Amino acid sequence: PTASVCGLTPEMIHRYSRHLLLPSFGVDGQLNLSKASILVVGAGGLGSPIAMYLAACGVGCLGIVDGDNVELNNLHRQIIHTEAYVGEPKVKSAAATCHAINSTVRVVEHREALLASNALDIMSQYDVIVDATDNLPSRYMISDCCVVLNKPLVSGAALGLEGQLTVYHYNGGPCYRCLFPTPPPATACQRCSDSGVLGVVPGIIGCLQALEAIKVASSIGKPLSGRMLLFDALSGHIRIVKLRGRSLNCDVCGENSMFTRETFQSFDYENFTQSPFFPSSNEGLQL
Amino acid sequence: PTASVCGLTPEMIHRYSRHLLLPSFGVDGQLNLSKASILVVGAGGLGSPIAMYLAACGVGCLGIVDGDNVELNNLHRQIIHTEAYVGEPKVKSAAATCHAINSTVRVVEHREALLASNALDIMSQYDVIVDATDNLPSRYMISDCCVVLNKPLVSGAALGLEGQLTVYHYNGGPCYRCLFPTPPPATACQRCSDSGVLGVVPGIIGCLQALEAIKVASSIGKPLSGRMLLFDALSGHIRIVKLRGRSLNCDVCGENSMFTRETFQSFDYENFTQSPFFPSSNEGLQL
Amino acid sequence: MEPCGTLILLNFNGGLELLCRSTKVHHVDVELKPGADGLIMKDLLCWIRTNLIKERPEMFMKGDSVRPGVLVLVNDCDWELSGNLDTRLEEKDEVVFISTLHGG
Amino acid sequence: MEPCGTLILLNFNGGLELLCRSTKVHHVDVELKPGADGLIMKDLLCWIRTNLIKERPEMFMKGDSVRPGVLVLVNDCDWELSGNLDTRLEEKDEVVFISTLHGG
Ligand SMILES: [Zn+2]
Ligand SMILES: [Zn+2]
Repeated sequence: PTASVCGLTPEMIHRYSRHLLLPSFGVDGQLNLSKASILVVGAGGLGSPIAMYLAACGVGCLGIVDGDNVELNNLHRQIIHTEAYVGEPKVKSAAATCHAINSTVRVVEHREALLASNALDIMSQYDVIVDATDNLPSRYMISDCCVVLNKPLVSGAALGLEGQLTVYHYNGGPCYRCLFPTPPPATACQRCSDSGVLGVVPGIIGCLQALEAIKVASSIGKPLSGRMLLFDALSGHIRIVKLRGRSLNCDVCGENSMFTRETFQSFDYENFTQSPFFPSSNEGLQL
Repeated sequence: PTASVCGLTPEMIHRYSRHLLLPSFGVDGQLNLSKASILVVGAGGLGSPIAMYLAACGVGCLGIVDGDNVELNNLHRQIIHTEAYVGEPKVKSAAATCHAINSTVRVVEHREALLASNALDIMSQYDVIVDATDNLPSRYMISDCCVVLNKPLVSGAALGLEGQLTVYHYNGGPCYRCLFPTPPPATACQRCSDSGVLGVVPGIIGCLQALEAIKVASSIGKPLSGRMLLFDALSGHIRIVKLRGRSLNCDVCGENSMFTRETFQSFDYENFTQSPFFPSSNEGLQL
Repeated sequence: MEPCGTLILLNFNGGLELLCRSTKVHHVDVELKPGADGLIMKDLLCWIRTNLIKERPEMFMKGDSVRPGVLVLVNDCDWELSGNLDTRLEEKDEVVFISTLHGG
Repeated sequence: MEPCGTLILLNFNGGLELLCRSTKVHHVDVELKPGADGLIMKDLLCWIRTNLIKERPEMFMKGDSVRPGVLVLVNDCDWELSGNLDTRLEEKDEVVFISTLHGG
């Protein structure tokens, strides 16, 4: 045992041996991970592989926030849940799976929807935030809250047979509002529940989000900040494109921003986006 | 209920509703999947997400072949296994997880190492083969067997912070031997157990393999045949490159190939590659 | 046949392809306006609106630019980095229009 | 300073970077042989062996080509499609050397 092993228990050295062997990750990377706390917002299609890989890799504290219950038609893509948990809270189901994979990771269950009223309180407890939600108001809200709290945000989305991924508000890079200062018309917003999604597509994007969260939390590699990954499952095309930098005129992260914690808490995201946090009750599929 | 719903039970319509909504997948894609059988060779880092997403998406029959037992130092990347299964056969553990996600899928457990002596018998039972192994002789053996049996092969690999993915022997495309007629020197072969691997990297490649297997089995999209995806986790670069076509002089799939079932069964893959099917007993990590 | 304009590769993604007969990739030959010394993005958007968008143009454009929520990439770079509507286009440039996704 | 040869972007992957001081990306300026009318892959391999590979050259080359198990890509295409050792290289071409992986 040398000085560099400090902080790693014998069980950690055994469990994470394949990480420790990596010259570009090694003991420092594992120690950084073990001290980091990461919040996954949403325990659905994206959140499933994110939470499982973050638990497996040995992040110190893993928070999961979601207010929904598991439904049978989630299971085609939300591999963290099992049939036995249908009807139970997603957070409870997800935490049980993470605990079964790695009982040495502290998993915190936030069994509620993330809203402007509780986001500051919940998100302030974590180092890195991962957006795995499925609706537009949440995406603006989480990005704004990350700017207000100065946290990096790993953001992924999947719909149909396509996916997108980037890291916001990291190392001087843009926030969600820098890219999308004005919300799209409500008619342009589709959800998985309306338009469908091939189950493995959020799986791919979620794994890539877990990787970016690990890179940010362990300070290795070059996170996908100022760049966006675009994935098209049908053609098998993946491209990584260069994004604009942070906008000095951004309403939230710009130089003269007046956007404070107080602004955030009273901001009406549903009205701003003309789109609800929660989809209307699941209607049966009409074939 | 219209004619096109034929073959889908009400439970399937409910469970897979998000797939059925997809214009480019829909009822036909789901029906094709439900009739397909897919074999995953290896229940490790790659095999974990492959088997879970194939079970979740509703493939008709999912075979898993692996002769190893679960070890604690697998769990940082092999998310299909839990601490409770340490010491148990990987196939048993993987099948239990798949069954818990989707009890309507038939999961076949092949609790043995795939070798030239049993490969024809096992692989001939499936429509699509997915190579999720971790060693060179298995890669040649599985590719050769796919040519002999005329099955498409979805091949992925991950090591360190890099991954590779392609589809072999599909639609007139090349086989593994077309690309690599001569094995590399044994000193050039690294395994995860020797060199380490960041756990989420095989997760990403495994999800992409599941997608390619789904595309091949359901006849949707453009599978990654004649192309190879190269992934570099540290820099966040992904490129898809164009490969050579099938080689007419290939020893196995070429025009004048003399490679038969009999040749296959007596071929010594360990001698050919100068590399063992099984790594030597896991040595302790030297820090 | 000699091309009478500028050849551009267009790519519609994230649902925008639904506005162009569900086709993502379009190889187009955009005629220059009489007297123009080159093609800029502003001209290309006009051309697309006239020649490609078959339904609901308001889902693609707002005013003389794209609607909010659409990213525009010229040769894999955000058009904000190259001058937005004034970005100059050259033969064989690739322009991607992608609607931001929110699903998960 | 004027370049005295052909600028090539090299990329070593899949472990091959360990042979070049663990650096994956190299921008190199390859001098033409006297009398040569252009650079081909065969010349580039010689140049790399002399100037870049610091250890275990047998892990990179065998004879006058790359060792078995190494894929060579010129501008994202397998060099088998462009003539293998005779592939002509032009200014700013990208050449990738990647060792095939077997891990999982
Ligand atoms: Zn901003
Ligand atoms: Zn072949």
